Amino acid sequence: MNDFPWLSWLIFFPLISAALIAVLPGTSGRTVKTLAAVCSIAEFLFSLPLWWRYQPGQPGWQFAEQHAWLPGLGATYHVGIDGIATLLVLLTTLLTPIVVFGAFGSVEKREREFYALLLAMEAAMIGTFLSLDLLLFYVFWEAMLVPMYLLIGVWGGPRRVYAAVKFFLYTMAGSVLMLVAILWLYLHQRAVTGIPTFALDAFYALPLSGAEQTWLFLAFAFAFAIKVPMFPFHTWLPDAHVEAPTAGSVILAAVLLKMGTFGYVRFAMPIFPAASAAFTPWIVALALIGILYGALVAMVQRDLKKLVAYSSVSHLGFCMLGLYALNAQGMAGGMMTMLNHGVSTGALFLLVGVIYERRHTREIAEFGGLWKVMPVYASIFLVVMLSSIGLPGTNGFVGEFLVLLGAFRHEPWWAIVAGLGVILSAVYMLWMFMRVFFGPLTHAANEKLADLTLRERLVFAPLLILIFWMGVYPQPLLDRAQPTLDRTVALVKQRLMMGDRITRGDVARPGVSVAEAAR
Amino acid sequence: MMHDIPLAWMLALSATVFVIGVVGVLVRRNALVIFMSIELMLNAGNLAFVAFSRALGSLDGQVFVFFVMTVAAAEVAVGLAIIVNVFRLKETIYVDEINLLKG
Amino acid sequence: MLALIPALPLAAVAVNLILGDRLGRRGTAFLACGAVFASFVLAALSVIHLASLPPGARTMVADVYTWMRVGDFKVDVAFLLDPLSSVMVLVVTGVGFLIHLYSVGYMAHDASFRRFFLYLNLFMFAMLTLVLAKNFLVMFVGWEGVGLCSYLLIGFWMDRPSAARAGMKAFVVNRIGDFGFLLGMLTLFAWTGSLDYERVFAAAPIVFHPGTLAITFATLALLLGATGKSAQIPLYTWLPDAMEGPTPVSALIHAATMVTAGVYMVARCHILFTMAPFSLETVAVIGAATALFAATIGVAQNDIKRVLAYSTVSQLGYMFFACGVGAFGAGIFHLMTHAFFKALLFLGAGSVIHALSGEQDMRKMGGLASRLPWTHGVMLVACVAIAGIPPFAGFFSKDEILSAAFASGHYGVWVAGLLGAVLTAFYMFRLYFLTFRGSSRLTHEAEHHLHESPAVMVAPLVVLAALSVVGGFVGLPFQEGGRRLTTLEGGAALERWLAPVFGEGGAAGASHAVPHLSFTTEWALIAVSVAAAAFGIAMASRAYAKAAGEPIAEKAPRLYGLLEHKYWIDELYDTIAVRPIRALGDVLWRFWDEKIVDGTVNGVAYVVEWASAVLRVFQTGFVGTYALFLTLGVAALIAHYLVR
Amino acid sequence: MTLALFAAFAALLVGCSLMVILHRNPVASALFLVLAFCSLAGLYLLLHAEFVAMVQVIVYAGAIMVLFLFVIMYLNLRHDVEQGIAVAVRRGAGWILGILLLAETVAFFKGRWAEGPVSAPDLAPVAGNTQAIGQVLYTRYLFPFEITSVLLLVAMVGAVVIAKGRGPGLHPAAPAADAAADAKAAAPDHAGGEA
Repeated sequence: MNDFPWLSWLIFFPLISAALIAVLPGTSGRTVKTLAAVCSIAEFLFSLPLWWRYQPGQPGWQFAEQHAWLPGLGATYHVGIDGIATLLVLLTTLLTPIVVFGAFGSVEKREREFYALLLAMEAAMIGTFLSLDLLLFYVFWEAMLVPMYLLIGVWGGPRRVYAAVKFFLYTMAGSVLMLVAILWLYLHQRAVTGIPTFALDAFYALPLSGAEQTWLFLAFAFAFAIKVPMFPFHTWLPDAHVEAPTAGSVILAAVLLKMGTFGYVRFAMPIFPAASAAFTPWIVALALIGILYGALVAMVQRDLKKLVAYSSVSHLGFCMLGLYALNAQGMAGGMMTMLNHGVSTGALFLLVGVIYERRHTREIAEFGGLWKVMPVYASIFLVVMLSSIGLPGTNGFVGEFLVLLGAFRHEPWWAIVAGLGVILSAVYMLWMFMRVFFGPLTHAANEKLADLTLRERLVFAPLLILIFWMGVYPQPLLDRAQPTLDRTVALVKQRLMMGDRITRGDVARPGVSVAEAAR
Repeated sequence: MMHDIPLAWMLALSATVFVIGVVGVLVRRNALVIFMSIELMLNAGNLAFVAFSRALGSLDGQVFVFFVMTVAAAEVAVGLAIIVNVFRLKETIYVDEINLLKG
Repeated sequence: MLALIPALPLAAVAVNLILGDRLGRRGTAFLACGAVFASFVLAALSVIHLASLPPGARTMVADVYTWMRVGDFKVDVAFLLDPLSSVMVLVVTGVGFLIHLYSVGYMAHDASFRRFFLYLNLFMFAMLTLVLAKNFLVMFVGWEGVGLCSYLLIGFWMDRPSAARAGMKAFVVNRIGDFGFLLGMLTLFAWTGSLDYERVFAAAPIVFHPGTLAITFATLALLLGATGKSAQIPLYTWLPDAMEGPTPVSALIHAATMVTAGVYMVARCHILFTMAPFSLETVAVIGAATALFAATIGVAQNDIKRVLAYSTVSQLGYMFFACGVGAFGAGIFHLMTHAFFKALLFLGAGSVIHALSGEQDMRKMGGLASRLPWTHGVMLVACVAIAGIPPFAGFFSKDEILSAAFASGHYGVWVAGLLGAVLTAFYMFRLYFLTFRGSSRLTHEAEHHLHESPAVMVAPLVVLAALSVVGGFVGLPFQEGGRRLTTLEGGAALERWLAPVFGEGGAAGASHAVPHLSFTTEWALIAVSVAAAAFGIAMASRAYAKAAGEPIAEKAPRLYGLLEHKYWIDELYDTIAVRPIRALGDVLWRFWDEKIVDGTVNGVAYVVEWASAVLRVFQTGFVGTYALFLTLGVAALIAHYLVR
Repeated sequence: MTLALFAAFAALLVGCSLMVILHRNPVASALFLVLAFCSLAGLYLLLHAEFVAMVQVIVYAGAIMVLFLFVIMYLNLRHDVEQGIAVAVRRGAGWILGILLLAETVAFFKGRWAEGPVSAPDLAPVAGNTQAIGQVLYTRYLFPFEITSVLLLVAMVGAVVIAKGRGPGLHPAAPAADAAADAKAAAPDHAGGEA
């Protein structure tokens, strides 16, 4: 498969199948569903070889493809993959079939467009992860918004239009600023080196003065901060989640939010290392506030989805803290948190979707004592909840611990504040779990709730396996992401010669270097 | 003819007529008179064209005047048709009483 | 082979899950108890093998695989058996097995029988992982695992809201402790570059200067974790509420095994604690304070299980201040003996409750001695043991702790311990008299159903009773040849067994060995502690043997009220912590999210709307005005060119 | 001599233009406009643009003004009525703007006044102005010529459609009442004038 344009195939296959579904003559729901399922699973199988054919050690982009796109501007269709992108693409291709299966029960009206949009969004997301040309990245970045906007706007809940518009405007406001920055970079690049190109590597190498870096970094950081979402720019997330259909909010939580953090690692940090390091205190401060704020507000939510949405704010605060701890453990932790959040919060939204389908309400007060009525559902909910609060042995813990470790080595009090988040997350999750599952059956409507059907159990099976596999044996994931992360950290540090302040372990003590002594 | 009229004078005249046309458009309420003022403005333009064509010795100016005339004719035809129709609809052709296109 | 010990219960959990209800009650019972018994046998074998090794090299290690490796951070899933963890593993599997056996009888007619044993086995797995861990991270896995299982088991009877709330409270308080443990781990890693016990303890003296902020912070953080798990002063409130769970759970988790994890951790990190004198002092003070404080509350409780809960908190206090004064060995010894008689007390109380079909209030008991002979017998043995009457186990371990406290000059702690001992004896025998002696205050239908517990429940009780009696002798100073009990020198057998770990006379550890007392003071101390116990028993019998009422309530109603309401600590925590946090969350959500952030966003939208409304005014529809503006524009344009 | 003629024609042109916009009666305005066009034709003659002059007279004075007069008569308009504050304000604004524009043009010319080239030497009188224009028109400007013919066609069709009242929406009457609409349109009397 050496000359087969594999990555392009990964991007455009879902697009083709989306078009196929949209245009399909037969109108029966069944054919649309089966086709959507087959296409999404096929996409997952196509992406599987990424796992073992990607050599972590090798520098540079792998499976790179480059074709002329807008020669005038110097923008090329340039796609390639590195450690992080592999994992995130696999996360996307894994979750889409799960979401498609999950949506079989819940979506009644206009299924054809629903599945077409879902697959189109998958294509856009994979495109964003793979593109190495800034303009191409921007195109996919915007392309991603439209299907999500429609998913929320058409199949959403009562206030869906408001939520969809808010979602769109929020992200658009950020990305427009980013476009300005991209163009400025492009022009600066052309002025400095004379070759008009949008290639990422060119921008990596582009020398930028402090002031330039600061402003450009702010533009990029602002766009990605909205996407993450980081503390002050997060209010679109609860609305978008509450109003989005189950499938929409799973994909939104699991993958779309990772665009922000991915953006930081792929673009903001390597291209503007000086500014990244200079803004680290600010970003970490926002991340810490995000962790505590998300947890505190999640505690008082009455709506299940809003609670999980605010928990995402908290989790991604952890992720950002990890990324900006600027050391190997922190970055690896940030990376793992991204994947864990995708798996466990995605599963949480699916779970909330299950009871929403049965009871058509998300108010926690409406439920009580569900364990007796739906034992299987309750135990799955328990496992996913534990992974979300980071119980050792599940995937949540690995990410959380590495982030705390990285943060502690950079600045001890960061880890202490972030650690409070660990307690608060347990509080709001358990309090919710207690009100929903424990206690007597308060509402009559809850008595006859059916437990999970076989289909629904199949949907959750892969996620549960992932939760335990990533928790017990995360090494293969860490090995794949490590080289790319190290390169980014080195880039940021090397430009600034800024070592970790708390590395007594590495720093030679008087006389004896402890790391050696401890080895 | 002995020597011709200097270009500048012609342009000055054309400008004056043009301004009178503008004032006519702004001041008068009657749609028809406004129409006539527009005709005045057009002819001021023509005058300038001919003056320059004479000054620069190329006939393009005059040809252009010819085209302006056709446009003016077409415009008047359609304009008057509209005015007639508006009159039928609103019984008035006073400009400040017709605001069908209110925003 | 070592890794098999925790793996067996895990396998049982897996089988239980997979087979599900097809397993049936008998199948579940055999599977669960069998797995625990197997790991007990395995543990015993490996301990025997360990004993055969020369004293200096008594460690068995089992590396399973590398869990995480990022940059210079590497941690493997690995297990370690050394004298200290051998004691723990034997206690955990031994007592655990007995309690499993007992539970088969106790939970016989419970609806979700299978789920109970599922959780119990999961708990055993987590506890064994905690005990056998070779590095802090694997211990942390066990640490939170037992926290989770205690949450599940406390809230086992789901339809009781109080049980659910108690479960949540337990998990959250444990989580606060885990937060401390986490911070301790992070500091240790940041300074020593590893989380493996062996490396950390080797590097510690080099990296940390004794008494500096770094080591004090690390040890205090670990201490916070320990207080969370072992229910000491600041974070003890969850244990009394944990009595909501079934009694075997209270016995296993909240008496014998989980709560001792904190003591084990402190003992394991004795090198770190001895390097931070301030922390060690804190351990002693917290231990003594808890011992005394909990004992006072225990005196005024009417629920039989709550009395035992406060008794556990108090006894844990003893273990803590044993470590605090440097006598880690004595602490572990008391931990072992406590496991025996406290488990026995809980299971005995369980069989009483079982007999009275669910009645837990001592005021509705009395005169059961004759009706429940076996239970009465074992309970008497347990009460005497815990009170510290020789030759029972309690006497030896508690006496060693008190003498160590006295010897190391912690007189204040010694006095507190002594007072605690008096109170312990008092409330234990109050419990004994109220339950077994005096007139029967049973309700009619309780009277009707009264029956002795089945054999499967009584057998473990008898075994535990035997252990409570025999357990103490382990501490006796046997010389090699087992000569008569003449002098207390030469150290108890357990001391010598634990020596290689705690470094008394063993490795050149920095821990200051507890000075040996002279012969006479030793005996004097023994006499004093026995007298204290006897005094406590006398007071209790005078107060409760005959009279049915509550003498303390009559004499000091206000004091009694205070004690009965547990000094209003729960309400205090509620007001200073729980409610403000929830209010903060509300304020943040209502005010910040809805008003400020959404406000600004909607504000921007409103401004745009207002601006467009203003502009609409100019669209009058009159051609004239448009023409006017048009010419105005032209004029401005010309003016611009004129000026330029 | 030509200067005198030019001055005469210019004065006539400006006077008539002013009268067009000042006179209350639209018919008078129309007639003054005709006079203005004729003076313009004179000016064209002075500029040796005979063909354009003739066309000016024929097309403008002859065709367009006739159309104007026809419509004025058709709508039977009387004197314009110009009162009311709004009207006065607008008139005032109009005059001020006019004077402002005039001032600007004067200022514009003042700075840059130059006689400019008097006139190019006479072209060799190849053969009359008309022939020259014809030659240029049908060679270089053939394409625009064709387009203007299309434009005229469109204008005619447009005018017919609008005037007949078939225009969409403009005519409120439903098709059924078409006959009535035509009847009403045919006899508008003098409603407009008196209002």
